[in-house]
Amino acid sequence: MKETQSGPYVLETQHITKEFSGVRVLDDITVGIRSGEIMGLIGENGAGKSTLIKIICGIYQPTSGSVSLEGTPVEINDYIKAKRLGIALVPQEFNLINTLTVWENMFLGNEIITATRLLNKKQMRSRAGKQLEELGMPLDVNLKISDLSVAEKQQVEISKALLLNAGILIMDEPTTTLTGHEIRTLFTLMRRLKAQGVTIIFVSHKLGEIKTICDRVTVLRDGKLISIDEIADINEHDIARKMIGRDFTQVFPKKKVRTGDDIILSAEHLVSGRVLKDVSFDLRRGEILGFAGLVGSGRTETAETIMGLRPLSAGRVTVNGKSVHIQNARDAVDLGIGYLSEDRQGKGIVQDFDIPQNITMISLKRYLKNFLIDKGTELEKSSEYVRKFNIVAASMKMGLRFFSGGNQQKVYLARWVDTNPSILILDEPTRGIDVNAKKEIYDFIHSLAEQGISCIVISSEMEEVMGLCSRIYVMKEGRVTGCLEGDRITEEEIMFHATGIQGEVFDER
Amino acid sequence: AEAGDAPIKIGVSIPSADHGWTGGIVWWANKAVDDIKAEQPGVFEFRVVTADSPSSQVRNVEDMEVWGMEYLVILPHESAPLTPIVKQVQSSGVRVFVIDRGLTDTSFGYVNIAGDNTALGTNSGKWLREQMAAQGLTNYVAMGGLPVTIDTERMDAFFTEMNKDSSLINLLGGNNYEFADWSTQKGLSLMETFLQKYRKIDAVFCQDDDVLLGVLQAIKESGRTDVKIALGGAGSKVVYKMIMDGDPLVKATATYHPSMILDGIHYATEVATGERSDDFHDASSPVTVTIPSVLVDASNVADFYEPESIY
Amino acid sequence: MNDNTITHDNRSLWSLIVRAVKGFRFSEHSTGMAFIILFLLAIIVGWPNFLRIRNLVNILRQISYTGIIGLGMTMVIISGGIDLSVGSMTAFVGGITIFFLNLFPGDSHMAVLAAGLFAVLFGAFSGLFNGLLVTKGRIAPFIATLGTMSIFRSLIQYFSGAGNILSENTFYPEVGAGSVLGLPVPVWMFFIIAAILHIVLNNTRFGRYICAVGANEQVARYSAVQVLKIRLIPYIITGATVGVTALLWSSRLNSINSSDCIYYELDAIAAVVIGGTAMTGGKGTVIGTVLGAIMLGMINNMLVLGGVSSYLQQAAKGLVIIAAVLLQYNKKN
Amino acid sequence: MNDNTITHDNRSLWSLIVRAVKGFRFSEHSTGMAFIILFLLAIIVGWPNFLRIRNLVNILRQISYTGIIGLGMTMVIISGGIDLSVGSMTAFVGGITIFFLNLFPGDSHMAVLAAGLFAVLFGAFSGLFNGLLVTKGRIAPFIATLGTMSIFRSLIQYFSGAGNILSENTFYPEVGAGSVLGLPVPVWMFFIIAAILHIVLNNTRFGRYICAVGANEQVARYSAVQVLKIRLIPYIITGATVGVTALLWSSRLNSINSSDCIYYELDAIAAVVIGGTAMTGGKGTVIGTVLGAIMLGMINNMLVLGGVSSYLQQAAKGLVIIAAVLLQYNKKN
Ligand SMILES: Nc1ncnc2c1ncn2[C@@H]1O[C@H](COP(=O)(O)OP(=O)(O)OP(=O)(O)O)[C@@H](O)[C@H]1O
Ligand SMILES: Nc1ncnc2c1ncn2[C@@H]1O[C@H](COP(=O)(O)OP(=O)(O)OP(=O)(O)O)[C@@H](O)[C@H]1O
Ligand SMILES: [Mg+2]
Ligand SMILES: [Mg+2]
Repeated sequence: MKETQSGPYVLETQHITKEFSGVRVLDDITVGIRSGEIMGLIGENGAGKSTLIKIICGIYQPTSGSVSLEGTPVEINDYIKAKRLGIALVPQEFNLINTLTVWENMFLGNEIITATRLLNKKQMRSRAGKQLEELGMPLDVNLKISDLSVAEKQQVEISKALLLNAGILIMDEPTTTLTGHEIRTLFTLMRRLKAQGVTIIFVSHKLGEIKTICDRVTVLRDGKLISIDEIADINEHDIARKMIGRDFTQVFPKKKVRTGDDIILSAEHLVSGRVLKDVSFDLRRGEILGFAGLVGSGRTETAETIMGLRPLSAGRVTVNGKSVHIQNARDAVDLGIGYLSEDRQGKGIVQDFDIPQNITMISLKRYLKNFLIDKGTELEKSSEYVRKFNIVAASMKMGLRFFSGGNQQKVYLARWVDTNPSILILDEPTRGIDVNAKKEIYDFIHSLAEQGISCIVISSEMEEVMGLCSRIYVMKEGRVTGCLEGDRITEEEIMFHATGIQGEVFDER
Repeated sequence: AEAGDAPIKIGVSIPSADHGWTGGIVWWANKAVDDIKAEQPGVFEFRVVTADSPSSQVRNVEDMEVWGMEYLVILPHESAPLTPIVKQVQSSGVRVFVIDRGLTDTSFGYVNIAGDNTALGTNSGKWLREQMAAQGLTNYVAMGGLPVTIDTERMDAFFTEMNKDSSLINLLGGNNYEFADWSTQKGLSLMETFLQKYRKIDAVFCQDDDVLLGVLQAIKESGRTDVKIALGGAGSKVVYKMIMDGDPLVKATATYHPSMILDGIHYATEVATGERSDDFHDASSPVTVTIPSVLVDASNVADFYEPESIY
Repeated sequence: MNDNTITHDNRSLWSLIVRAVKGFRFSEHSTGMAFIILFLLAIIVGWPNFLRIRNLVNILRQISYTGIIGLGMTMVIISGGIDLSVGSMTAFVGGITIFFLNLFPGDSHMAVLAAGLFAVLFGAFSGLFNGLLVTKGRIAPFIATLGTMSIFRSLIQYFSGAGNILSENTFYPEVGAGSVLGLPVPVWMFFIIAAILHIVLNNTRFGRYICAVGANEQVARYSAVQVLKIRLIPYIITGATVGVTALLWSSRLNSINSSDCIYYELDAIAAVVIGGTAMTGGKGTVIGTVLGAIMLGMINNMLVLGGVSSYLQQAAKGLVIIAAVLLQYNKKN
Repeated sequence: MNDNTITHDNRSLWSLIVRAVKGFRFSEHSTGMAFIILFLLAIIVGWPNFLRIRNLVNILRQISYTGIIGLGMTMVIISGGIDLSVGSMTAFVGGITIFFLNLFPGDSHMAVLAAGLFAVLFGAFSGLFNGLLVTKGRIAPFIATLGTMSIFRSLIQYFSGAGNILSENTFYPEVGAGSVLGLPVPVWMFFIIAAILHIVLNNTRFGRYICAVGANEQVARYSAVQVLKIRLIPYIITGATVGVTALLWSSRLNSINSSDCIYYELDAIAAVVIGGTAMTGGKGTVIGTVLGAIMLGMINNMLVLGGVSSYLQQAAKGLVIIAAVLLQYNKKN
């Protein structure tokens, strides 16, 4: 894993600079990628990682500088060209067509055709199925994308890129929604590809992953290249320091020892759709409650059912001791419940809205003055959040479309915080958020709990639920299989309840 | 009134060509203008403006008033919506010639060169009734144009005439008839359906020669021989030709000819050059010149057929 | 307008102007640019009549009927829908309003007032019908309103026996044919409704939500927006604007014909789209629609004033519309 | 059809039927359901004439003209566009085709063949014009084709002097008025083109790409799809189908009138939407459009056969369209 390769770089960016309407987001980036290595790319939210990748893939054109392959400069005008040059991309945001099926999406732009120039559906179906299986995700390839959970979409997105058999594979935060199990499978696969000579660029905010899988790591900060290091020469701590430019230590705040005894929300035997079979749990005042489980175990469904976003076919929800009938999200909000969806793109932000418009979307009522929106207050309050969450934005008036993934996530979080909820359900709250910001968000969740607000954290990062929560429910196949507390919160216990198999513990480090 | 140097401004406002007959109107209007320009170069300035709806016709009249027209020749889409604006331009001194459809207000002075919808219906009905009686035919079907005022006038007159002979049975019962939208295609598909619905049809009245073409096509394609008479209306060139050539089904048509717009424009230029008096303008009611609807059959068709006409 | 414009201490007029010019984003004001170019063109083509006050007022009155409906249509289109039935609906509401007016014996201003209220309410009610088909019935707006387009037209033809419906109230024309301070009543209504809907769109919760729903229904639903309600109301608003136009048009003529107001939907939609509102929903402006409607009126006007061949008038109109939209080229991405 | 249907060993007819019924997803075949219900209704209302072979053939021929265009329109709508110009374009292409035909002296089958080719190519070329406005000109399809709708109509009126254009070739009607094996030529063309486009949509890359582009242009671009090209071609296809219809219609009567084929766009679009294709693009079927077109034809036919008041026929038609779409309720989510 450590041996250094010589010879020309298989891919090199030379003095790449990128400006968006005068704002410089990449500044003179020169990075060489060696053939057959896994290069980690890391940096805070908005550091410019995705922008750099998009330039390599021809989606953006650099303001100045060039990209060369095997030592020769190439002009990559669009993704079509990049693909032809053997570059495949797993984008940060999903690029799947909701109305098409899994296999149709996987082969989109890359169809297998018969001698008569017709689609060879049979072959595509079976190859798609095989590819997914290799990723440890035996998904029905005939399902429509719109019926998939976020994690499943992520798998499809990865498989789609893998099917291209490209020489250079670029993955922009492929692991954000995957649980440990799937991540491990993905890593196995990446190692195998590497053995076959595939060059991989890997973006992640999880330092552990970088350390585990990469050969070298490139750190970006504020659009500038900070360092390129052999992974052996650097530890997680150093990476973090280079990323944020100062020392960085403790991630999780100290757990709250005891919460109030009164149960603020309880669910009894919830059943919904085909997925949710039997879910019961209690949430106490000021508690940070965790939900763990494998992909597709029904955690998101549970949250959406409580929010009235999915029909409740049986069971009962009680808020503050009163049985409630939540028909839609409005009812839930009126009861003081908030829900940050895991699907930021499809269910979270409005791409064309600017920061204030996105943040005040739910709490807009409070900004009314004589029935009209008081835009001054709206802007003021939003600026407060921008400061509080450290949102990197060129302008408050810019559509969220142009924001980096992590910053979009922060805006989305701010929207829910602004509703002053008494119960906040956070589904993958730190999805795509850098370590530093993660810490801020953890601290923030804590301060919410301190104020007596109850939080439910659904996360695929076991570390996150374990570090944050005082109690954890584990789900499996639409049922709650266990409730862990205190000393029982260990990875072994969680995995046991999530899979039903004893001892399957994931630790890549 | 002889104008000095500046040309006399004449505005012509007509419906746009949305079926054959209105197409004829556009053609005859342009022909009149071209003829006059050729005969008397530089004397007149024309605006021929088409409108696809009553409201856009109101606009057009307003716009031409601003342009400074002194004479207005108008074939209203519908009478009621155009009446106020026409009355207004008249009161500001513009000489007005209303073609075909009269206005709903008849308390001011203008020339109404009227086509006679009622007569078209009456002539058609009378001819058809007599023909059917003579041949011992009893069954007929009828088609209207569109549900608009002039159509109602025609059909009412037609049925009044037909109902004078109680031996005739309108298969669709009373005044309930279908609309063919003055379109060949609609006439075709409607006739196809009629031919399915009724085992025996002796005669067809479809009120319009464009529709008639579709009706004939449907009869031809069906291979049915029971239909003995097909009567359209308005007098298109194609139908005149059929009458002349002795078509077995098409033996007559009642005129309602788009060349009436030409008469109107000529009337206006004649008033403008002083050949005709403009007394009508100050009268308290319109001067009506009715262009009679003539029944054209083999006996007189030669007088009406004009090969270079578009309609 | 632009947040990160550097604030100068020097607040001289000159610096203000410089700042305004620099801050002016051409891509965002492309409708305005198209408007100015078209206006200049109209001055040339329609010289010297175009610039007469009388002509300009005429244009405004001419476009106000479909313009008012276009304002409501803007809301519908931003919310992700469309309403093809507005033309027939205008004739229908106008006709029923006259029936209603004729219920009152004798001439009375009260009756006219009642009829005015009735028209708006009945229009809103008809719009509600469209809206329910689209929201509760879950029928694609295009097809639902294509259906109601036939239905409204058919009903008014039936009620009127395919002819005219005449009002018996001699005060009625005061509404539609009247003027206030030199501007015709329809023009006033157009501007007033535009101002109201501009505020509704930009400064109310409802306005914010229709943009959200039009941009991404799913996101809106997850953000506690009552999507069905938000999609429904624009149809009611459009119905109300149809009611206003029906009132203005029928009272101007003191009658309505069953074939009136044909093609209104095309003019209204064209105004909205020329005004820069995206057919796909999610964003748009009321001011754009006002400009779009006026541009359409100017095109028509200059074709007549300029004396374009009657055969080619339609073609010229089509070309100018396309050109006007082409001028807004930059707008798209 | 369904890959994960369990395979039985028992291949008896009965088990096949059981499997077919079980495998039949009602929600996916709702257009078919609507069709069947409407068909039964038509039998009752139009008894006994509706079921006559001759009547059924008539219906098929009547709908084939707009139906053929609807097939091309299906592609355009799936790709996220719309083409309002098809009606005018049909008259335009038909007229120019007759001009072309009349260039050949004397009657000759060769001339008819050449005219046939010409019609399709010239139609495709006109469609290309629309497509370029939408793709290169980046004009919203609704407004671009609204513009060309006026332009095509205007041009043909200009060329024909707003009247008829008559063919001088007596063989020409053999194309449009002829029959093969008891079915009229237009019906054959309708089915053949439907079959071709069905395969294109479901079994070719291009078909897949228009779905992708219609559903999400951005995503398609990131999947290395040449978006502009994919959005352009459906307009060319539609132009070609317009060419076929222009050929069939003009040859049937051996002439064309400049005001012919008005409202074809509405019928074509209605067929597409009733057939279950989403106006928002991204998904749809050719078979649905075929059924949709036939349903429209049946509605017309049964209204006349059933003797519905002619004033209310439009309303009835609107209602039945809405009902037909309502029957497909489940389809939407
Ligand atoms: N199209 C655009 N227009 C304007 N600004 C943009 C655009 N795309 C990106 N930016 C800006 O460039 C900066 C870098 O964004 P980028 O998406 O590359 O960040 P990132 O490192 O991938 O962050 P994250 O970890 O949050 O995904 C951000 O500040 C973003 O707002
Ligand atoms: N709209 C839908 N229609 C059908 N099935 C769905 C739909 N949404 C989700 N599912 C299925 O429900 C299962 C549970 O999904 P859910 O998102 O609740 O899981 P989760 O535990 O939150 O996992 P994840 O970590 O992927 O978010 C998944 O297998 C998914 O395929
Ligand atoms: Mg990124
Ligand atoms: Mg989840």
